[in-house]
Amino acid sequence: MSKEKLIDVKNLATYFHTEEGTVKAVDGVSFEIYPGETLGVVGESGCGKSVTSLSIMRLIESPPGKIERGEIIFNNKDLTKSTQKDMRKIRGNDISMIFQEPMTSLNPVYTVGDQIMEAILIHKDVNKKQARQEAIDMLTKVGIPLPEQRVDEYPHQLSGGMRQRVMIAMALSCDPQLLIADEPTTALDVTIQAQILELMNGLKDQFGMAIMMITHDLGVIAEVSDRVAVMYAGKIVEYTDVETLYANPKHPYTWGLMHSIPHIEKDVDRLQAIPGSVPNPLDFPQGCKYNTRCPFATDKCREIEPEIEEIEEGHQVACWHVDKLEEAKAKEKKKKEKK
Amino acid sequence: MMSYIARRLLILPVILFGVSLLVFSMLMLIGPYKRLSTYIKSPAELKTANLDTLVDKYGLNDPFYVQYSRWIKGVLQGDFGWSETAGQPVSKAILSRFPATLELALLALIPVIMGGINLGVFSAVHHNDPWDHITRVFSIVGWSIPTFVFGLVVLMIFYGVLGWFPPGRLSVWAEDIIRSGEFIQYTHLNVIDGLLNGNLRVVGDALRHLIAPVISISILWWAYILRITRSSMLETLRKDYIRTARSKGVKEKLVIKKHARKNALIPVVTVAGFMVLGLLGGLVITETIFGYQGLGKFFASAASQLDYAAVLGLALYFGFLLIIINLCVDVSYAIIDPRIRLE
Amino acid sequence: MKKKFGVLLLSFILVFSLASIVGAQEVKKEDTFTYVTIGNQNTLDPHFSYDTGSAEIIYNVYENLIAYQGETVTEFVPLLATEVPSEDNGLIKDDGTTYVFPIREGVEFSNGNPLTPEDVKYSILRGMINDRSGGPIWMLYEPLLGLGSLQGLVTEVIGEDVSPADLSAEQSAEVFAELEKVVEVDGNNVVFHLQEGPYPPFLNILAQGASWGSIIDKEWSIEQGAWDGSPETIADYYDPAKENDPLYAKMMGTGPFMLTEWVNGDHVYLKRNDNYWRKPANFKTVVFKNIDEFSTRKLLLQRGDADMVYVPNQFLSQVEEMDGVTVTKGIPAQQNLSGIMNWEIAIKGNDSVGSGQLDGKGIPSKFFADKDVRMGFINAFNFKAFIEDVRLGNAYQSGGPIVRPLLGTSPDQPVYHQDLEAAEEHFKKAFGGEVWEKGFQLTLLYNTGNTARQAACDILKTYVEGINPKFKIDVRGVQWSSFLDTLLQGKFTIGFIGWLGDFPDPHNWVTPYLASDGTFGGWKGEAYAEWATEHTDPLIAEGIKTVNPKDREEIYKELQTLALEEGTDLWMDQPTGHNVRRDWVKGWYPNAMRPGLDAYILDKK
Amino acid sequence: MEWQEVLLKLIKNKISLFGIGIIIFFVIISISAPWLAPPADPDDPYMIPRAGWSIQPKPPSEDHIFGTSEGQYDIFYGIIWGARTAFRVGLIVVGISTLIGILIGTIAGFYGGVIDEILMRITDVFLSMPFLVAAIVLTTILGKGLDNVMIALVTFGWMGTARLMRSQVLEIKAEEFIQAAEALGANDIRIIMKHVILNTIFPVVINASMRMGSIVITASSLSFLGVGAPTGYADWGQMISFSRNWILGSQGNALQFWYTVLIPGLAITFFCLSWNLVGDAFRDILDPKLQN
Repeated sequence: MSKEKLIDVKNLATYFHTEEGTVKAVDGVSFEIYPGETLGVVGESGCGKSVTSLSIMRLIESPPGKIERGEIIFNNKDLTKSTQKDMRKIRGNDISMIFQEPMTSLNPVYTVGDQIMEAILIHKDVNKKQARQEAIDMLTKVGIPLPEQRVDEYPHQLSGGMRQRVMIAMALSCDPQLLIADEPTTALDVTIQAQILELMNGLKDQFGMAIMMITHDLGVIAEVSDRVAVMYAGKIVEYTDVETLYANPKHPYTWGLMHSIPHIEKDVDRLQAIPGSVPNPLDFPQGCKYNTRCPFATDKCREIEPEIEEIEEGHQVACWHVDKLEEAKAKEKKKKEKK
Repeated sequence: MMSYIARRLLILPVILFGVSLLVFSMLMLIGPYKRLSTYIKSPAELKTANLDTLVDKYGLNDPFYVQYSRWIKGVLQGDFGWSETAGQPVSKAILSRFPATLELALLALIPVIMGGINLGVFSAVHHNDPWDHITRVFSIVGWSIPTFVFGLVVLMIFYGVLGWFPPGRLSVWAEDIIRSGEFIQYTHLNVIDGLLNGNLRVVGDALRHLIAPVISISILWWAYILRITRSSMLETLRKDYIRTARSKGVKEKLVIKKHARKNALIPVVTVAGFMVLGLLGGLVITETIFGYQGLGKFFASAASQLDYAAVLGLALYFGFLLIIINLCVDVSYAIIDPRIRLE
Repeated sequence: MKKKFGVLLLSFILVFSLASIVGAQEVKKEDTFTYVTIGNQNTLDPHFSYDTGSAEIIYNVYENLIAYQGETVTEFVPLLATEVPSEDNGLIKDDGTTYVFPIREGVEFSNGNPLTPEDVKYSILRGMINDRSGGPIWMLYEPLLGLGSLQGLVTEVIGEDVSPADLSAEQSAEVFAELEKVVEVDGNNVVFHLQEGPYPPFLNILAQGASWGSIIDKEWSIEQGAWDGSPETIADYYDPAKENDPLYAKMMGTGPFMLTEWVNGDHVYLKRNDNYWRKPANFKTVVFKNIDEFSTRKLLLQRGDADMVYVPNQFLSQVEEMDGVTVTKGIPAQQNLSGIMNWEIAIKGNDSVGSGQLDGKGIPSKFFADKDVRMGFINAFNFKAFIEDVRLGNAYQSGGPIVRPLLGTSPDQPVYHQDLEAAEEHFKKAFGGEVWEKGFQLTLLYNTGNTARQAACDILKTYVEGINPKFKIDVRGVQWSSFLDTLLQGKFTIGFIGWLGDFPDPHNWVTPYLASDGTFGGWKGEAYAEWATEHTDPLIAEGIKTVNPKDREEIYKELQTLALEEGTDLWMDQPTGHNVRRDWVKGWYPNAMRPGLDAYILDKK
Repeated sequence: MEWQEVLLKLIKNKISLFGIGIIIFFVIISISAPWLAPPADPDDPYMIPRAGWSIQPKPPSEDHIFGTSEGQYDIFYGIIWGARTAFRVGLIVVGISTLIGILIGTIAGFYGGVIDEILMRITDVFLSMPFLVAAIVLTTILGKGLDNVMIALVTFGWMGTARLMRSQVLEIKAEEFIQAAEALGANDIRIIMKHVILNTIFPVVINASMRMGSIVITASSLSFLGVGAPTGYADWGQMISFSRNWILGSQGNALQFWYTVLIPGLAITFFCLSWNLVGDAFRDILDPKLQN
């Protein structure tokens, strides 16, 4: 693709310095998003997805968190070097965000209208009345019935799905270039999930924005993403377009995840197929961080950490034993065929 | 909301009835002759006092319900009985002392609420700064010092050593001014009356007498409100909607003032009722230490002399105040929190 | 936010410092006298008042027929009378049963009403009709009618079971006829007829300082709703409840000051009576402040806000070295403290006597009826430590119930001394040796807040327990109500209690302590009553009927010696009084019978 | 969270460790009181021996290292035995009132309806009097004595726990497993014991530990006002009341009697501080909302 990159994250590292030690939540992550596309970021909880997104927004609580190194180039500007004042102009205006918990992400003591209007009043040169009208328009766009009435209601009067629609309305109210959606559907019922994803897909086209879709759910990724970054323990372990990933995963972790794709019909929201658990971020293993759970791990994996490299065009993987995975895939294929 | 207030107001007499019954039954634990001691000031009086006649005269030996209904009948007619300690009818004694206590309580509470909350917010926003550590130490130590210890130390330092803040309510010369006839007592709150009359000397004198008891009584509640606000604010600052607000590009100052503080205040308001309850108790000690003629001191002496009409009257009065204050707390709670208001 | 705090803090400091500066500019007024004391006033009605708090206000507003001269309590000067009756001037007649008081002319009450002999008669009769339960009016009944109260008179005239409150109009008139016999207006004189023979301290009973002898304005009093002067209405005015007493909060006297404001327990304001029949007082305003905290009073004195303050004995040392303050100590006061020994303790339901038997775990009812037990306790008590440490030396040791300088006492009178060997000997003899062998256990009570009584209990405990390890004494502080209750019910073992003199005569001291039906003696049970009927009652009766002071002195000496040698009670001490005032207060002199402040004699210039 | 884990965290936390240290210090003092300050009368060790009868306090000396207060009560003795008094009052009052609160709260919450309404109205009545005021009334009536103080504090000290317990029970009751247990026909007491109490005990325990300090303060306030412990009883509040008349010292030497108020004042402040520190840390550990 030769289009201009909308955002270019280079070697981003965000650490948390706590009393117990340093947590390397994000440790050298690079990716880019082009205008109008959707990048999926997938991984188990605690892998650094959310910290990556909050780093882009520069909303990491500091202390204890700190962006240690790397660049986030957005509109030719390195966001890691921006002042908070500059960031405030970008937040909600150029880059917006929606969060996992619609139930708690809205302020309970203000009406939804007030909260949508707040963003509009900050970023647009309009008066209160116009802002209110825009808020109502936004509510209509996100498919909330009776928007004139809803605009004066408080969050607790709305259902979870409605609240997420309000969040989306709020995020899109200033026509952002990038929308970061951090697990936007996780807390919702399965049927509502589908509706929200559909809405987001629709709005993406309507607003012509890019989306960074953060989720642990490969099913969601499959539905909305153009390209995918798979994260594990603060690093991207595989990075390619969505078709390639599904057809030909190269990293054992991705492969493990594939085996546990929850079908939308089945309400399985945790990835349990991979044995073992995510290592303690205070005490990452030496070498490849996946070595404690990887069926193909060798001594090399336990000693030296693999860097992410492009093994095919548009397909980056960080693994010493891509070949072993291929063997395993072949075996599996044979098994299936026998059946 | 209105129906909620109405319901609470309707239940008020029931609670007050319960309070009076409770206090009355406690007082009935004392034998009639012991209760008679209220009326006997010195052994000399025993020479001519016919104790049995006195017991009959005051009906001290009547059955519980007779004594209680006699009392309650009086109360319904506005007669709370005669206070031996005050040498006045109970209602008059209470009303005449109430402004003093109100003045003290207001001067203690307003800075506590304004200052304590701001300090708590400040401390939470500057989490883990040296300033935060200082306020944390202050809050936990302030909460641990008994009022009477602190009051005595304040008295020792500010009066004994420095001679600044004398005990009592007014100096004798200031009382002269107040009772001179040219000074109009609009509110009976000396500070306000002094201002209204344009007499700054009276204002100054009233303040001088108020400062030490105000400090002693409010240190505890500074610590308390600060602590509650701080932890509530810390909790609120971690809330998702704060992140949402920031992600919208709201200024940090506004995030704290508009989004965080209002939410953080909800638990603070709920404990404010508790604070008033504790404050009423603290008044008893503070007013006693500083010789401040208010309801607290009146109560302490009435209780120690078993002046049961006064004790009953004061208990009812405190109960009444408390319920009204709690009602106000609930209303302001609802004003802040739409989840309560719209229920 | 920091800036706002700074502003807030700064403004607070500003207000406070401003307050301190402005507040410090007080003015010391020469025409105002401020006396800061404790407690409150029970009433302002002179016939109801029986407490010093009330009496000192009444003292400055009302006047009596005569007053004490200077510091003495035995010499008089005329006040509303023009002459002090005596046998020499012929105004005491008929062997001391008739007293004639010529009434001063030209005296006005502060409302302008002239003082007449009728007012004097009304005052006496109103007091006798009022006769409130527990009040002081027995002091009028006893000399005038030989009775204790109006109830006594009604019983005599009408019959046993009639209360004065139930008298019909006719009965009332009948009783009133008897009452009227005692006081009569004769021209410009008022004549008292003592119905039951002479009563030597009668003049003391009427002298200034005795509020029941105050002269009130008949016309004004009737207007206020006090006794209407009719013979038929005794029932309506007998023993009023304090709060219904029309003169409870109102005053109208002939004295140098008038009442302006009374907030009970807080302050009384008096202003000068410019129409006073003598030279008007030096102060325009007299302020009585009631502040119970000593530290506050002390500071008011130190800063000169108070001209005179009440200082409890134990804190005298804190004001003695103060600059600009005069302390007068060692004023003989009409009060004492004694340990009343209960000769026959009510055992039933009494937790002060343990098992109630002489088994080492309690004491029997008549424990203190045994003279050896009493003498054991008395000899064990450390009188020296009590007077030196507890009283800080400001007390005389008692030699019996009568206080100095009254008849029957002398500075070198015999007193008790601690003698632990004697105590041991007495305990060994007590109950035929049983007390020593088995031991005992008892509880001493004191009313809390009274440190002297508590110290007395602790001293007794320390030394008695030291004599024999089988002797056990618990000391327990209880509220005044409970303390009084145990005294009244005869449940106390040794009760430490004091008597405050009503009038300076030994009769007022031997009666409560030694008479079989005395205020204190009456608590000590049948065992004591029997003894007292035989030994003390006749002497007491003789003492009050004897007019010759020499003969009286012998009788009271005998009573004093009897009480001391028999060890009827633990005779302890007579604390002396003291006065603390600023140096600028001039003209002050002590008088043991003055209830408190006499603002008329003072000056600040 | 398991008890062991909670304890471990309490010890790891510097602040609570400081608090625990002070508590242990006071425990040691209380236990070794008979050796630190041998009582004059072993039957009645709580009565402070008097070193004389004089009213004026005497400054620290060799015989009385903390000096003597008004009435020559040895301050050192009072502090040492007063620690026992503080523990006794605190533990007994908090223990009993918490039990009563649990009982009433559980009954009200579990049965609901009329029982709940009645119990809660009674609670309201008790809550309508300021704690200290109510305690003063009752101790005055019952008379001086530590037992009476404890009775009064228990009588007016259970309502907070009852309300807390009730709301906890209501919350738990709404949860499905209780309804399931009911459907299975488990009897009331077993349901209460097994599910409700086990699930609600932690907040109650936090509440109880936070109340230790304030109960001891209230008890000593009563003694300070002269309605609590008997005169001469080893009680910190009373020792401070002995200092009241000496607060202002003498002219030119305002701090002359500092030891009468500061020494017992520090003892009681440190005692309460320790419990508040531990209670605070305890709450931080057990309250998931405050976890980072």
